Amino acid sequence: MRSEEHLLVEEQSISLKDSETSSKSEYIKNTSEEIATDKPRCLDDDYEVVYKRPKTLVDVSMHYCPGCAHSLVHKLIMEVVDEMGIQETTVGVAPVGCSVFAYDYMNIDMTEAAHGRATAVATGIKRLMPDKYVFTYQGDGDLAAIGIAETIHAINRGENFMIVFMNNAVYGMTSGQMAPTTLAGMKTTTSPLGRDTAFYGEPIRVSELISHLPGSFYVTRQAVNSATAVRKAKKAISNAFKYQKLRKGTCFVEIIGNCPSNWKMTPIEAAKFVDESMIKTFPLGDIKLPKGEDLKLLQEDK
Amino acid sequence: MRSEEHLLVEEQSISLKDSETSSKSEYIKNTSEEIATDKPRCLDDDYEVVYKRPKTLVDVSMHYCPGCAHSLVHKLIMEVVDEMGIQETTVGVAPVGCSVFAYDYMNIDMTEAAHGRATAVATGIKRLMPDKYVFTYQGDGDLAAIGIAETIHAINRGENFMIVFMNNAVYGMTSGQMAPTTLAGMKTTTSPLGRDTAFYGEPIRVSELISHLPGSFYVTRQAVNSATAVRKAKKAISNAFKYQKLRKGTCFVEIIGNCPSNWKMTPIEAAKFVDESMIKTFPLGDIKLPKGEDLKLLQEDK
Amino acid sequence: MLEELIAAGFGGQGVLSMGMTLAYAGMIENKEISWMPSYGPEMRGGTANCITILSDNKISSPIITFFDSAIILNQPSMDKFESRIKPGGVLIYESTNIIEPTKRTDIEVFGIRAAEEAVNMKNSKILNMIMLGAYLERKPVVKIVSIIEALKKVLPERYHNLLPINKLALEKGAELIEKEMVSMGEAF
Amino acid sequence: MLEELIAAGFGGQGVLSMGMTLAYAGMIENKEISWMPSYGPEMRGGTANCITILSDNKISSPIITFFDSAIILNQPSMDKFESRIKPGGVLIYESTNIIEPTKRTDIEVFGIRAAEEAVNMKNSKILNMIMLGAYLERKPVVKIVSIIEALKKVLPERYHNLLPINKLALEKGAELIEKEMVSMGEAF
Amino acid sequence: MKGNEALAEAAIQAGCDAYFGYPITPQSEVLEYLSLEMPKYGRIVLQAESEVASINMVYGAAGAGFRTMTSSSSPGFSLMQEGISYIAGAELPCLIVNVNRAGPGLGTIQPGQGDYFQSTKGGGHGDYRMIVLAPSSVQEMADFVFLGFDLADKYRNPVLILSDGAIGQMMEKVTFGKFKPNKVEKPWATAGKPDSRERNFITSLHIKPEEMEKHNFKLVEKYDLIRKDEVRFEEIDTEDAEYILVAYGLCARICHKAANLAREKGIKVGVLRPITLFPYPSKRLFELADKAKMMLTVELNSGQMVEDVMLAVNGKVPVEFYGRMGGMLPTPEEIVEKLENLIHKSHAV
Amino acid sequence: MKGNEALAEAAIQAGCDAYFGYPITPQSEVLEYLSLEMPKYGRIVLQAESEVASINMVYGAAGAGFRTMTSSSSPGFSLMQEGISYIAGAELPCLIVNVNRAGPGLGTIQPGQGDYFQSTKGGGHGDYRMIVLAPSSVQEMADFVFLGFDLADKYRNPVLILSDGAIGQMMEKVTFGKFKPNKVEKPWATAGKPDSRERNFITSLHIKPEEMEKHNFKLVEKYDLIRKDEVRFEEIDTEDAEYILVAYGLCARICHKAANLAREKGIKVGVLRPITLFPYPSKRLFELADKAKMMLTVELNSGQMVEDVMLAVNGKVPVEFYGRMGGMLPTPEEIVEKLENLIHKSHAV
Amino acid sequence: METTAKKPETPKERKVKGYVEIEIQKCKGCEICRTACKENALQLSDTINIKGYRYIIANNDLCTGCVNCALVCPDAVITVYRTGVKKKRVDITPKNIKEEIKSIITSPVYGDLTAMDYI
Amino acid sequence: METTAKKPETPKERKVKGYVEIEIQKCKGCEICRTACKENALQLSDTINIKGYRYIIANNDLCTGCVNCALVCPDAVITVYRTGVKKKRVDITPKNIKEEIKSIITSPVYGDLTAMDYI
Ligand SMILES: Cc1ncc(C[n+]2csc(CCOP(=O)(O)OP(=O)(O)O)c2C)c(N)n1
Ligand SMILES: Cc1ncc(C[n+]2csc(CCOP(=O)(O)OP(=O)(O)O)c2C)c(N)n1
Ligand code: SF4
Ligand code: SF4
Ligand code: SF4
Ligand code: SF4
Ligand code: SF4
Ligand code: SF4
Ligand SMILES: [Mg+2]
Ligand SMILES: [Mg+2]
Repeated sequence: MRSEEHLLVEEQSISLKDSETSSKSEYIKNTSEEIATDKPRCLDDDYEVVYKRPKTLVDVSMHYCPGCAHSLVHKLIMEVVDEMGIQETTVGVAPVGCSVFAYDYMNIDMTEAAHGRATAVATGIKRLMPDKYVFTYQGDGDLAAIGIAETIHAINRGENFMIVFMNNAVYGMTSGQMAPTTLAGMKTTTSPLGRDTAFYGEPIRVSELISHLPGSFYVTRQAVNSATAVRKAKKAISNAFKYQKLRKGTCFVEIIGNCPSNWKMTPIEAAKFVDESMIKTFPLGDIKLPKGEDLKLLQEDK
Repeated sequence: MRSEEHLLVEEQSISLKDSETSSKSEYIKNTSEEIATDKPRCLDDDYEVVYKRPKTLVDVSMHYCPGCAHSLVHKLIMEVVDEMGIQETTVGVAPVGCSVFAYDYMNIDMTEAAHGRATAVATGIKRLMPDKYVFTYQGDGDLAAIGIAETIHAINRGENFMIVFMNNAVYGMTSGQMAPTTLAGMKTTTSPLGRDTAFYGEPIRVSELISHLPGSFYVTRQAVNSATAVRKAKKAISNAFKYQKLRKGTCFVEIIGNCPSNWKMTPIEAAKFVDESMIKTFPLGDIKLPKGEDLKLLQEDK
Repeated sequence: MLEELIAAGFGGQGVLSMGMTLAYAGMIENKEISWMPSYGPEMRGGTANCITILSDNKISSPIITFFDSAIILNQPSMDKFESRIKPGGVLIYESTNIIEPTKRTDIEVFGIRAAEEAVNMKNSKILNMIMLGAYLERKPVVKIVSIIEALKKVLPERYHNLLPINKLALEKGAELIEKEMVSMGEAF
Repeated sequence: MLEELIAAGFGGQGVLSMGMTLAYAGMIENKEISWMPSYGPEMRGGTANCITILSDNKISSPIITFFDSAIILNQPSMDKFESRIKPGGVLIYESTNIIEPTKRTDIEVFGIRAAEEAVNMKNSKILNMIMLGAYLERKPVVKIVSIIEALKKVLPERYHNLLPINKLALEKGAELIEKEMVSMGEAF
Repeated sequence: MKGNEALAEAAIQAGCDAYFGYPITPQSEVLEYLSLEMPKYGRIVLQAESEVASINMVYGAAGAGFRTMTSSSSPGFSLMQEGISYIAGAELPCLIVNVNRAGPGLGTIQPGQGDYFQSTKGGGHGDYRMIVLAPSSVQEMADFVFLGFDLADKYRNPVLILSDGAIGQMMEKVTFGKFKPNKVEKPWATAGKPDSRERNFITSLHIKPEEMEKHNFKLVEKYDLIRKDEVRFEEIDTEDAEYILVAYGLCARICHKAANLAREKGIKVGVLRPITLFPYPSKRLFELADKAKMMLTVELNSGQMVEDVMLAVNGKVPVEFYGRMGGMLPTPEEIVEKLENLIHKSHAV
Repeated sequence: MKGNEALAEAAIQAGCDAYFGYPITPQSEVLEYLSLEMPKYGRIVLQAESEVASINMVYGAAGAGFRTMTSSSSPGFSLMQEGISYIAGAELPCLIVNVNRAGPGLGTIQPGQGDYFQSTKGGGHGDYRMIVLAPSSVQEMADFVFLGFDLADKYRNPVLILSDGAIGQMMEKVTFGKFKPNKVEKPWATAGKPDSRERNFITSLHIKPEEMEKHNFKLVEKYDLIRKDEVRFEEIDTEDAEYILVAYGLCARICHKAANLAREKGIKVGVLRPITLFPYPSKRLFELADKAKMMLTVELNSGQMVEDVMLAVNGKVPVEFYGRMGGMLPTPEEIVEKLENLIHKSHAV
Repeated sequence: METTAKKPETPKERKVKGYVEIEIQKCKGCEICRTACKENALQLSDTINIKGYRYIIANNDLCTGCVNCALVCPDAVITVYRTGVKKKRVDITPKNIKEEIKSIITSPVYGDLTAMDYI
Repeated sequence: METTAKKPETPKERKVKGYVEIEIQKCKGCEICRTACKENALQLSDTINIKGYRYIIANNDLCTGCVNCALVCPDAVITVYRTGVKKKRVDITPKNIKEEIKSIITSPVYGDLTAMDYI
């Protein structure tokens, strides 16, 4: 049972050597010298690779904490880029947040954006290159706090790009302050006694909110805390990429991401916390789906 | 049939003299010397005043264009302040927009806010003086374009103040550029061929959008283009003031306002345009009403 | 030649387009020109004014305090600008709208009943051209043909049918001020 | 007296609180102190370090390039800081974690098997106190009692039951380095 | 043509690919003009939700390699400061226009020059500079667009046109055709990574101090090069001038008239008009100070550029200041009077 | 106590009624500390949705008459520029803290002094000034909060504490109790209009140029008064100094050590540390220039305050500059070396 | 543009009589009140006020005191009185107000927005 | 904290055999893969890698090649192979990898977030 969703990458070697440095100017080569074998080292010839890291994910160790969802979602996006073969035509926008170095890991053209402004930056890019695949990748502080204006207006204009919204309910990078999505009662460094909704309001459900804007075309909320969840999340990202071709509006993929460090949990506890707490406030699933005729368009397009 | 909704103001003279200047430092006196009679000049004694300008509306000529809704809504707010007797405990926040001089007309303490920031400013005021009645007054450019982040977050926090949202579908003050609420196909100086929704998206329905935020308590959309509409609008403003006492969240009163000058219409045409076009996109009526138990609280409070 | 003119009146009386037409005409005659609208403190429905400068040489400041000439269309503008006309300067005002003209005696003053005349000519929009005609008769800084050329540029194509009536208005203005000039000549 | 110390290791090894405890102890002894964490380029799960300065006089810069002493808990930190110890300075490192210590001969070098010892003592958290104890034995810039006092401030009340084991750890460190010192003495 | 319209038309002719802006008096005509005209050329004009969004859209489009611009006026320009710092840090070429009005705060919409410091010394955080061009006529509003785009591309640096409400709103003769758009290759742009090259990325982040400092020094070198090669100014009657009026933009025109008036009175006055405010014509001022007895800086603020004049002259001759604010303009007569007073005073001393 | 925490604790003791802020390294501890502590005193601490919102919340609360503050670091400080210009224009007293990190753009979070111009000359639009206090120790981080609030109230003007990442993050001894909160009546506040007075309003808008200019001149007068009365600085070993190091904040501490090193080598070096960056101790520098042979300004930028030193000295003695950037700090040794080179060069000439 | 409202031939007798008073110097002639008046009691003047606007004049014979006009008047220039008893009433017309009416104007003040750009 | 997964007594015979390869120097020991593996084929090492983390080692006898572990691995360090035929298989353990394993560590790297503040 070979999963359709997982590309068999044939071109790149698997090695144990750790390319520690992620120097920005260093070109990650895909040249043939480097392509070794797809066979495992310690094993004979009848084995076939059924899963390996996407080749567009730069082969360096990522700076994220153990069990951080960012690295996983980076991987998923690159898997989709590889599967669709759109490395050349994809431009990403990296946020300020823990994923500020996303451009060190994704082997595509990328732009860093000021905190909260990724969708404005992406608007500038996509409007001038409507044929490129453009996406932003943003945290909940970035997208829902300081950047909510740009988020809402980009979506209201129906900008034809994908927004990957990594909702981990805290400000990861700055060490765990309250985010607009922090759960009621959840403790953070700036809500030391737990988020008091009488004072700070309820956590914002961004996906639901922006699904009311006519400019949003596809809105879904996923998690990445189990294999099943990961499969669905990848499918969502894949859909969102494909829908860009239709030019029908913004595709919004919210991902409930684990932040073990700032939740003060082990990665495993964090994964459980997603199921037990996060999805109570942020239920998973599709929130807005393209209408039938729009999908037909896509099929015709193919 | 004496309308309950219209206060009979007894204290202030009606005169034909035009207090032209609205110098900011000039104190509008309510001293008894100035209080003459409530009888009309040309008329005998059996007549009683049934409607006169609210005394808290400063007796100067307002700078607005003929038929502008701003002046009318200013009047309504001041009528409610007078009726509730809360001149001393009300603090207003004026926007940047045509109503930038609102503080010249409302005889209460007021703060001018930077373009789009009225709700942040009001947050600063209300959080420190939770017992005062606080309101912002904002145009659609102010509240829905540059200020949408502050709007959404203030409402999401459930700030206990009133937002009067004057939606005239254009940037009035800067001479008629497109606003986020400009109707599809409507011509403005920056949408000279009419708003192209494929390019700029649909007009934002702010009231509907923010009604999805749990922090909003009372959300209603009114117009002021007829006597009936005016009565309802005033009632809405009055409700919104009263609900502040409950500390249950933000009260949001959207008013579809006429901007004859930038709609390039006569005031009468503009009033018709509200009925014929504006309310198609922005249907009038209550969008979110306080729940029964909350209202009961208010009655107990009385 | 250097002519610094202020034109002022209610919004809607066409002072801005009057000044602009004059500036265009100057440009057609290869003069240096500058036209500066008051975009400022005037209130909605309040007054509007513009400064038009025509010169044979490079113009230094487009905003000036004292004027060679003034075309004034309403009372508030009269009150504001009368003192800022240079001694020996020319003031032309719309005399149906203005009932308290200047008391200055060191300038030439002409009252033109342009509004009345515009009603007579059945087009309220040409009030400004009547005033401009009057001004140009007293101060022929550009030729009338240049004004007509300029109007072609200022007016959108679809209004070009109005060129003749504008020409008539210019002539009417010239005629009205001529009468005034005669009577002033007597008064002096 | 002026002592400029760098402490560095993996996040989680407690280098920051080690430095902070030392600084507090200095404060208790009425010294001028400064403690400066690296809040910077270290990555998530990467290394952490802090500079602690104790002095009898006013401290000028809290950030310095060269150190009197270094307490190093992992290999990357060793690689980064070994060259920045002043000649004649003291380097104390955790020798179960670090397999390539410095090759410098112009400084005193001590390897302490603190991780192993912490395991023996059944509390991995006290690794840092073992190291601190070793350091203070070689460089008694503050008294152990001051450290204990400082720990009372640094540790939340609910952890005060851990004070005895911390004290033991400090003593263990002192003991371990003494052995090392003896052996070094022989080597010199 | 109004100054703002001339600028907008020039943008089209200079091959501007995209304009992002937000209305604000006295520069809304730029957005309005382009809203009508840009689509005719298949170019992008987009009214953003705010100035913060505009400048970040510019960041995106400029990073993708396109000729991009925005314009605003003082309060809106303030909102762009973070974005500008990012653009400068990431070395993106683009054109920014500030039609200065009088502040601080909401202020008034009349012309002002109170944004001089903000524009020339970096109103945003960190060490960076924009090339700042100060037009003093409608013709220059147009010309500097061509120049600005070219300089931006040449140095991979944001260029600012610092105009004011009067120049933006006034109408003057303007001719086009002198300049041609001069587009260059941008191999660094994030326009999609072909197999043939490494990926590009645009960033101003250098988390390691060593790298960040290297980047900072690289920028400093660039700015020094600009200081060497791109100084522009205009001199009027300075050969024999005993007194130099220093002024830019609208003020320079008024000073020109004042200088003429003064010469009529027998005072030898010349005008130095900096065209580039960064780089500043300090060297020339230093030279002029050899012959001049005094410099008088005239500005629409409480004294900002005068500091650059003093820095240039470095004590050689007295540097005096005359300023009007709040949208008020000095008259030529006023300036001459001020100058006469100063001369009188200096004799008295 | 960390510098940031000392500052936060001082805010509580100085009677700060409200704090509005947004997280950013290296100053998030201020918000975090206050989030825990302020509610205990019934005061308001609110994490805003952005720096733009924070500064405007400050505007509202300060306008209502309350002791209000915010803090941020460079990029966030840039976003506040419009709001600060409004606050200055409306003459509202409040305390703003910028824990400077190295830029431009996202830069790095290491200490920097690249926001000097932005802080002292007005990073926002229009003519305005903040009083700028530059602490160089954790103790001063605390003390200047008291001072800052008092100065703000005294002049109805925003006060800025310009610190840097190192001072914010480091721990040092700090004692409280020296200062008492010193609150004043604010009859101008918009706290509700009693019958007994006219209505108050807070605005920076003066649509008529004449009024606006009057307001501008009023501000200028205030700033002149501040220049006269509020200059603060520290002098170390300047009596006999032939060479003066000029530096503020963290740099001043390093210079202190450098001066000691230099004296050990027999070079007579003193340090002038400006405590107020606006108003600047220009007069004192001018005096010192009488005796000194050279001034060397040391900054964590590419040369900003050095301009103020040059302006102060006005050519009397050479003013030199040494700067590190990107979060890199100069060592005392480096500074002495630079100084020796300069002395050598000046002898050679 | 309509400039005068057509008066009905004979005013009906009413139990409640109304009376409106208009601050004509502040009236901007927007005519919103005129359209709100079901009794056709209001009409636009032929002269302009000090601000350059034609203003509203009332035929109080027709007024019922319903306050609609006052409610909708943006500029709050209308005061309404009411009584049940018929008494002497005087219309506000150019004849019985004290202020000077300055002149006839033929172009009302719409359009020419150029002067309106600000902030 | 659980540090070792309990291995089932006797591995079942399977038609499809799996094999996983782990880049241990990049593994961060988060154990997400371990919980995702229904076969209990993965467990945490006792030694740490160059980054200071304990890492994952596999008992490939138990592996079915379901790819779940690789899917959920945030750091993309797992490669999965599969076959139907039983062949020689070698576990990845400290013994058969080339890199030096540096030392025993007893405190895994959670907590101490102080060093993590930035941007
Ligand atoms: C203008 C500005 N304000 C604040 C910051 C500091 N900052 C960096 S990332 C961040 C929030 C990160 O949270 P989030 O967006 O949720 O991303 P995460 O790290 O959780 O993935 C903040 C406040 C900044 N860089 N710029
Ligand atoms: C930062 C900033 N940007 C732009 C402006 C210019 N401006 C003033 S009011 C306004 C919009 C007014 O529209 P709206 O809010 O709808 O109010 P209206 O005049 O229509 O009532 C704009 C863009 C400004 N003052 N400040
Ligand atoms: S702090 Fe949270 S979001 Fe950031 S890298 Fe660590 S786990 Fe991921
Ligand atoms: S422009 Fe429109 S909103 Fe502004 S005053 Fe005129 S009518 Fe009112
Ligand atoms: S009160 Fe009623 S009847 Fe009388 S004028 Fe007004 S609208 Fe007409
Ligand atoms: S509604 Fe008011 S302002 Fe308008 S015409 Fe009637 S009275 Fe005049
Ligand atoms: S592939 Fe499946 S069975 Fe094999 S180790 Fe991974 S999760 Fe376990
Ligand atoms: S999920 Fe990946 S990083 Fe985490 S323990 Fe498993 S192999 Fe290591
Ligand atoms: Mg987050
Ligand atoms: Mg509007």
